[in-house]
Amino acid sequence: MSNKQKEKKGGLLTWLGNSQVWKSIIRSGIPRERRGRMFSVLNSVFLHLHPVRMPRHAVKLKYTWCAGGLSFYIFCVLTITGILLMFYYRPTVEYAYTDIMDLGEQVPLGIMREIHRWAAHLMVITVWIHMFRVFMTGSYKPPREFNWMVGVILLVLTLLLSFTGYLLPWDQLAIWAITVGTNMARATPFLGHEGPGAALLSIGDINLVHAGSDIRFALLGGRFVGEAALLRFYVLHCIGFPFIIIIFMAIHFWRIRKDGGITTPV
Amino acid sequence: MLTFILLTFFFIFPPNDWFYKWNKKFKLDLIWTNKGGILILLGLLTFFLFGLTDENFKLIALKPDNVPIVGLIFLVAFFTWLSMKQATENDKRIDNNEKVNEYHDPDDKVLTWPDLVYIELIALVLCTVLLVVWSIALPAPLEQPANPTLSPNPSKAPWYFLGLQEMLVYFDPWIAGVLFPTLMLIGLMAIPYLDTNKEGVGYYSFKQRKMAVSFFMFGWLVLWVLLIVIGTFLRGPNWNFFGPFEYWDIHKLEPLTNINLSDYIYIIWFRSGLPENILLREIGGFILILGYFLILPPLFAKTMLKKLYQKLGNFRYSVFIILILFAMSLPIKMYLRWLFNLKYIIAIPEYFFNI
Amino acid sequence: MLPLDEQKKPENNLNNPEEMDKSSGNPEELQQESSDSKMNFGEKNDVVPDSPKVPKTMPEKDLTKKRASIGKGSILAEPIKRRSFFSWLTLAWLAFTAATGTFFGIMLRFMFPNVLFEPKQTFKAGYPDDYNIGEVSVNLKEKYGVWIVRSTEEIYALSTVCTHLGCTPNWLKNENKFKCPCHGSGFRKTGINFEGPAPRPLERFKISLANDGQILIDKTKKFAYEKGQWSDPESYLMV
Amino acid sequence: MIEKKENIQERLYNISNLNIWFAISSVIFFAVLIWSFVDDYSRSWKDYQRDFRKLQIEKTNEEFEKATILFEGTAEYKDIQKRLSDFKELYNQKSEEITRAEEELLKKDAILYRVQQEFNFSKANYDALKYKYEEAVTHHLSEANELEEKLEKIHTGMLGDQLVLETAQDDYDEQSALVKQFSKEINETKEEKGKLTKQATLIERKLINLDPVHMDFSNRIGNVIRDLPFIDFLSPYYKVEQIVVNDITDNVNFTRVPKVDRCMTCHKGILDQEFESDTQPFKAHPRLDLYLSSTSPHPVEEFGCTSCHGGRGRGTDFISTVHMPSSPEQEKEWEEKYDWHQLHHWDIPMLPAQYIEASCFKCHSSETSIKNADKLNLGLNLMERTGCFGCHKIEKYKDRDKIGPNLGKLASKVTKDWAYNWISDPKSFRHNTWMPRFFNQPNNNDAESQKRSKQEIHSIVYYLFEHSTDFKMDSRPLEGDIQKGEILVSSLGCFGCHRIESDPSQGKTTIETLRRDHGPNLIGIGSKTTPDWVYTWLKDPQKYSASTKMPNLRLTDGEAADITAYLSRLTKEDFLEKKVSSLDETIVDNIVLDFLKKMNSDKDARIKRAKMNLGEKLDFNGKKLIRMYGCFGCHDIPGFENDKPIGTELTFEGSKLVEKLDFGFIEIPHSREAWFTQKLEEPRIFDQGKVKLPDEKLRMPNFEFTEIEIEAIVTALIGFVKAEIPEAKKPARNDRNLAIEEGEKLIRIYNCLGCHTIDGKGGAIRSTIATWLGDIAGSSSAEDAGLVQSFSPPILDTEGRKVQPEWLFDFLKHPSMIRPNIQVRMPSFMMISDEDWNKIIKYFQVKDGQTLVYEDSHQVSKFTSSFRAGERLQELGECNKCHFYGTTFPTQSAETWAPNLALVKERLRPEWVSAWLNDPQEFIKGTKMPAPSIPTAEEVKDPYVLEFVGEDVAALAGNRDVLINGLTDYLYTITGKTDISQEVRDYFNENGYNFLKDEEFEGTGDEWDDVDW
Repeated sequence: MSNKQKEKKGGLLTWLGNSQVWKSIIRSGIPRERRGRMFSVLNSVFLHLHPVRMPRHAVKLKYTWCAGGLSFYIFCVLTITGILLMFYYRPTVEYAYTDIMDLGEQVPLGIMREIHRWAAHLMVITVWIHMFRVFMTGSYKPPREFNWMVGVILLVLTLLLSFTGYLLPWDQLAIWAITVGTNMARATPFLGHEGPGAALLSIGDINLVHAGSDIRFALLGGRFVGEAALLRFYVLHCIGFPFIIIIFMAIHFWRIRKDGGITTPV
Repeated sequence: MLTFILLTFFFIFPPNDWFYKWNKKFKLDLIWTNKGGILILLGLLTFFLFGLTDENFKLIALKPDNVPIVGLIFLVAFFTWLSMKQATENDKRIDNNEKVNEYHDPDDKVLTWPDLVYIELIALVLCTVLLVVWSIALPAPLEQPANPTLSPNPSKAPWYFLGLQEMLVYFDPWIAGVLFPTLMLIGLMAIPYLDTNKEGVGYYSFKQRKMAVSFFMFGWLVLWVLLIVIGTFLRGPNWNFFGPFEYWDIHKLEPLTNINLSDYIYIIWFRSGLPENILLREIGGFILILGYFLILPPLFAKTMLKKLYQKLGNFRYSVFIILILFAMSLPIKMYLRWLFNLKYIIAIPEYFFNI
Repeated sequence: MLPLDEQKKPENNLNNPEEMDKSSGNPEELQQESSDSKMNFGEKNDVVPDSPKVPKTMPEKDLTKKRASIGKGSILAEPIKRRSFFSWLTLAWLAFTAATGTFFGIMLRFMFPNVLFEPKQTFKAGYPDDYNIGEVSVNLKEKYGVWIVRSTEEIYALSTVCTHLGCTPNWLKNENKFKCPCHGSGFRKTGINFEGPAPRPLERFKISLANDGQILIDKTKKFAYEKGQWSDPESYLMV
Repeated sequence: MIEKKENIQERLYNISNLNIWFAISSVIFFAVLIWSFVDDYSRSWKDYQRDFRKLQIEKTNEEFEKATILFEGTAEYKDIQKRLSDFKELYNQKSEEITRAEEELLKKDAILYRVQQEFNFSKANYDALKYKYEEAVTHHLSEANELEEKLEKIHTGMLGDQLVLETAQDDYDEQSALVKQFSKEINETKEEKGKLTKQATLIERKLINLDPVHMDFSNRIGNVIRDLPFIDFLSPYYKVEQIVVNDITDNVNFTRVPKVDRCMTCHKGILDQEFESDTQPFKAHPRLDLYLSSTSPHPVEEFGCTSCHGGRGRGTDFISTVHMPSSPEQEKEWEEKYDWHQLHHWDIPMLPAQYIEASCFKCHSSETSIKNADKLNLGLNLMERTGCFGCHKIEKYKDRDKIGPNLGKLASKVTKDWAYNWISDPKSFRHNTWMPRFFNQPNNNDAESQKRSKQEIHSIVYYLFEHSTDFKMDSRPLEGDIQKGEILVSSLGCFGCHRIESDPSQGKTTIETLRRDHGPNLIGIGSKTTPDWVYTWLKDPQKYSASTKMPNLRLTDGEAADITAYLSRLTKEDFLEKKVSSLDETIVDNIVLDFLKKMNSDKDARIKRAKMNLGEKLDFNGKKLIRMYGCFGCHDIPGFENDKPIGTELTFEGSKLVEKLDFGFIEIPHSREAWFTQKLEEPRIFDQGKVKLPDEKLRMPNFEFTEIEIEAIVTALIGFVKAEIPEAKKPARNDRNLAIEEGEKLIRIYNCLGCHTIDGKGGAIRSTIATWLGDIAGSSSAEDAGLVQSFSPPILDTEGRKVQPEWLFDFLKHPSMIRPNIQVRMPSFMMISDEDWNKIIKYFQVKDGQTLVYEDSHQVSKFTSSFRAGERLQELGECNKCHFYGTTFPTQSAETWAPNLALVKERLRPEWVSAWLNDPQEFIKGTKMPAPSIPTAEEVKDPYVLEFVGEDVAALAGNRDVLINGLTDYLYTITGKTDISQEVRDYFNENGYNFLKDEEFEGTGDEWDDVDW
């Protein structure tokens, strides 16, 4: 590539950076001085999650492990791959399994499923590690107690998302993992039909809490993992829990900023 | 094995000065140096590489859905080491009245753009690379179509719930599956309110918050990660225990006959029959449980945890100690099971109330 | 934020809204703000930024004028004002809470459909008198996968799945045992294994008596001998 | 900013105002949410269930009282009560002893429990170690030895524990038996009491769950709570009941979904005979033996409700289930009661009650006669008789012969004038002809059309006669005797298919009456055709039309002439007097032009027409008109051999969407059944108010059906649905069923049941036989059912078991005399192919479970005692009183004559003969054949009897079967002429056929006759 061409290309970029369209969208060009750099963070919807300036140590990977950020990123990956998968997947007992099978066999780049699954596993791990890091740096201490709690909720939601997604391939692995997992709900005190106290919830000979009315039923939509359970888990996995987790994530990020950003030693 | 972990655990992560003393004496903090880290890494690597030569081990460790757990072992080990390494360094600095590693002048800040944004971008790219490579190398599992009439042996929950499933061996489902997870969440959420220690914010440290870190590590590493690892790698058909290199033989038998505390009391000690009245039958268990939760806390408050009690006050102390007692009940129950074949302390199957 | 707070303690909410107003746009200022707020945790951050500024005293006249415009009630005296004020707000919140509660109730109820499309896992197996003492009934083996055994005192339902590899054993009446044709496991009438490779006794199903006096068998619940579950009162039916 | 400063509070609204608004809106919000609950909670089916429960409680209480009365107050019950209290007292007296024993038992139980546990432990340990050892032997042999020792040790220990356990068990059992001994009597008495009160106890248990009055306090509360709003998911009493049938599906166009029927949510008593006489919706199904119950062929779990009834099975209220009224009155009633309107958004509304049989056709379409579906059968039969399939393709009737007569030799049979009048109004000649009327219908009865019609008929007649081929008729040898002819017609069996009834009968059309409408009503035959044609036809119908269903009665020339004489007297003068309108060439021209213009330009058409002469024009028109009206659908007409039916296909007419039916300007309910009914009543009605060219008009002719007939045909039409029913749910397509279907179809086509009776059906001819008997032997004979039966064509119920198939085939091909004294004659069906005869024979065989076509001929040894006994029995029974032995006439008069026994050998199956001899009444009720008296062992002890019956019989006395078999054997040895028809005919020629009048009847015991043929 000759110099002239290079210049021209630079010229093109500059021209692009100066065009009205570019400016209307990005506002600033490539920031090259302090003020521009601040603006670029401040003015971007995505980047303004960050403060404009940060303590030095907070940038170091050694300190943050980037686990929280990665968790969020993986969530985004999961959302995108998940939406793609939804185009081919039908949550019915007739088709669920074969649709998944076809993802591997005939859908171009069916690797989306692999990415989705492994990202889900990875997200559980990164969330755990994030929590571990937050604990080790004492970042849950005042004034961040509430955000720690939100974090715990996010952890639970992450597990629930992963758990509900586990059923969708509708194979032996799925159905039995969910069967074992949800069987525990049977034993919920008072609300599960095999939980302590359930037997007390009866009037005369009428048993109020039984396999057809307990908390596990509400979860599965049936007495065992079947068609209704598949649909419920699908809805929860694709709409219900993502909806909740996004709300909590918003709170989480908002509170990070409002609670003073990343922790710093005094 | 578990006994060994339990015995050494509090020396590695000493919750109080006494343990800390011994920790120093044994120079266990050497683990958290570069050398120690490399040794741990090498140890783990050798174990897995060596293990992979064994067919049985390979079969289980390379099962697609178990791969994350292998990763988890490495990652947890690495990050535990990393955090503890930084913590020990900081401890030393604090001892020497130096500022901690993380300390910088509050005015000495860096711009988010481009430093943070850039490393984040790199991290994301690398993470994506990892995911793609992982996905190419390892197809997601798809077993036979769901068949409600044929349950695989063993049937396992998703791996992150295997800790709970492991607890099911020792506790009734309502405890292992409902009470413990709930308490775990409550406990986690309560941490900021129970840990009134103002030190250790914003930097890795250990010495300043020995008890908090130690207990957290116990809950996290032993009661959570370890149980998951056991549930994944060491539990085979019929939920029998199998060594890491053992073949998962469906025919393996373990003596699983266990008896209740009431049997011990009435049948073995009193040599009489079980009384018909449920409360009378289970009275021993009730006393034991009540004693555990009502007598131990004040006892600890008076003795070992006197300082803590004074610091936390009544309410926080109660919550704290009850959570701790619950956490400790798991290993206690495990040992009771192994040593005395004790099934339930309180057994009222009529009302699904077994402890 | 309840409007209640504002009315009760207006002086408490004194604040500096200007600070917020200023902080739009200028990066330097913003920076200032974020570091400020960091240092002022606890006190200052509890402040609700958009709370209105209310002066300590309010012109009495103005207030009454407003009140009068509320509706037909001419509420002038302070105590009456307060009471009526409370009752409206209490009512409002009570109703709102109740409605929200009902809404969640509706959501919960929605999760329980009025009919189920599940294949039956529980079935009726005739009257206890249909079974002879000491005999193993093989009538339901094909259809439901159970043997119903009546001993002198109880009736129990045995699973027809061999605990070895899941084949279906046969009941050999002359030899008084269940024999698995696949690998030769043998089970006694009680279901306990005594020969062959089967590791465990056969499982029993939950059995009870239905309202019409028929035997009701629930295959969703199994009882394993080796876990001591056969003493569970649901695992057998006393006759 | 400025505003803010002006308003001191920086507010727009008054906060208390907002509070009030908030309060009001919240209250409303709360109220509407509660409303949503109430709205959801109040479902009409719950009201029905509540009502049903009340009814049930009432009934059960009654039942309970009845059951209680059964034992209460009986001595037995009192005795039991007394004994029970006595035993209890006794038991109480021993209480100390008992307590001691029970305590002992408790101790032993404790020991047993402990020992059991110990054993369990050692057993578990042993098992675990055993595995370890086994594993070691294969994998780590080095450890095996050590383990083996250990295993040995533990095994010994375990055996020891087992011993201890067994002892403890014995101990316990002993003690337990001891304890039980004390209460043994009490328990026994209780059991006795339980048996006595079992019925009442069961009802009481039902009542406890049903009637709050009988509930205990907590259950009564629970009874209320379980159905409260919101918590009614926990354990509701009132709930939606549904049946899911997986393999019967609802078609939702893109796919098929399993049928879900919730009808039983309201129709709660539908399965319970108890509610037989209750009103809807609780009434039990009227035919539980056929439907719904688990023992019926259509259990509800496998067929659901809507698979037959139609409707929207998932609906749970009156309207959403698409109930359909069966009459306008009912519609009105429903509108008032349920605010009923038809839910139009469901393609398959419930079938109105009168058409319900239509659904049978879904699965039973291949059957000719569907059991218990009389209306549907009638409808199908009518469609078959009227030849709907001639114009409308119907899968069920494909490849059927055309139902009308062959018109290829028409000129020899009728005159042009007759044909003209016939076509223009067939019913004016014969009131019950199947030939429909094409002309003078609502869409062609205006003056213009009338004129045109006349010329059309002329053209058709011209074409038919123009293309008619010559037919050479036989000449009659003599003028017959009208009297004789009349008797012959009424006695030979003509009335199995024909009538001679000049007035329309008032009775309802049924399948039985249709059998006698198989052939034309013979009124006016003399005005229709010539005696020669009748004579020729009677002698050999196939000569005139090869495909006719009219069989050959093998008439002698004389007989044929007699009948011809009689029939020719049946005239209809007024029909002959009808005027035939004159030929109008201009109209003919117009018609020609109309047809030509279909394919040619106006100019070309005119040119072409100009080239034609009148004959050609008529011929041209005739051909076009026959094609247009589809005459060839029913008649064989030269030149139309390859034409296709002109009407819409009806195979799936019942599935036709209502939207696809053209209701024109006719205001009738928009439903299939209403359209069909209207169409059949007045086929051209939907042209009303429309402007159409002559050849665009609706063409379906008017059959002038009665209301009953229309309803039956509509039922059948609605039944013609496209339904994917799984094979498993249909009647099995096995050999047996297929053979029966084939047989029944042929039997229907050839109208066998016009004369014969099978399974209680058919025998239409009997009433005419009775009339005939009345004519020749007095009215008392006509009323004697037994006598009528004995002179009627036979009942064929056990034919397959009875006769040898080879003989049957031979007989069917060449019928011969069986019962000598009857006049009815089995005709020769020359047109039935051997293949079809085989099907018919197979039908009889499979019906009786016979599968063999070839059987060993019955071998008889004459040198056995049983044979000799049989011979003697035959003598004793005096079989020769009634039966022919070859040419040997019976000893009694013709009135009791019975078949020739020489025929037995080749005709009957020995197994059947033995069974028949054993008890003839079992086979045919009311037969005159008596059972032979077979002496018992007791009777033979009487020396007089002994001497009477003879040694051979006596030796076997008591062994009824052997004796009867002996008799059978004997029958198979009777030889002689098998065809004795000539002898019998000669006899009757000599002695006349008036024996019935001459002789007095004695008791039926002596008359050896049967309905045999």
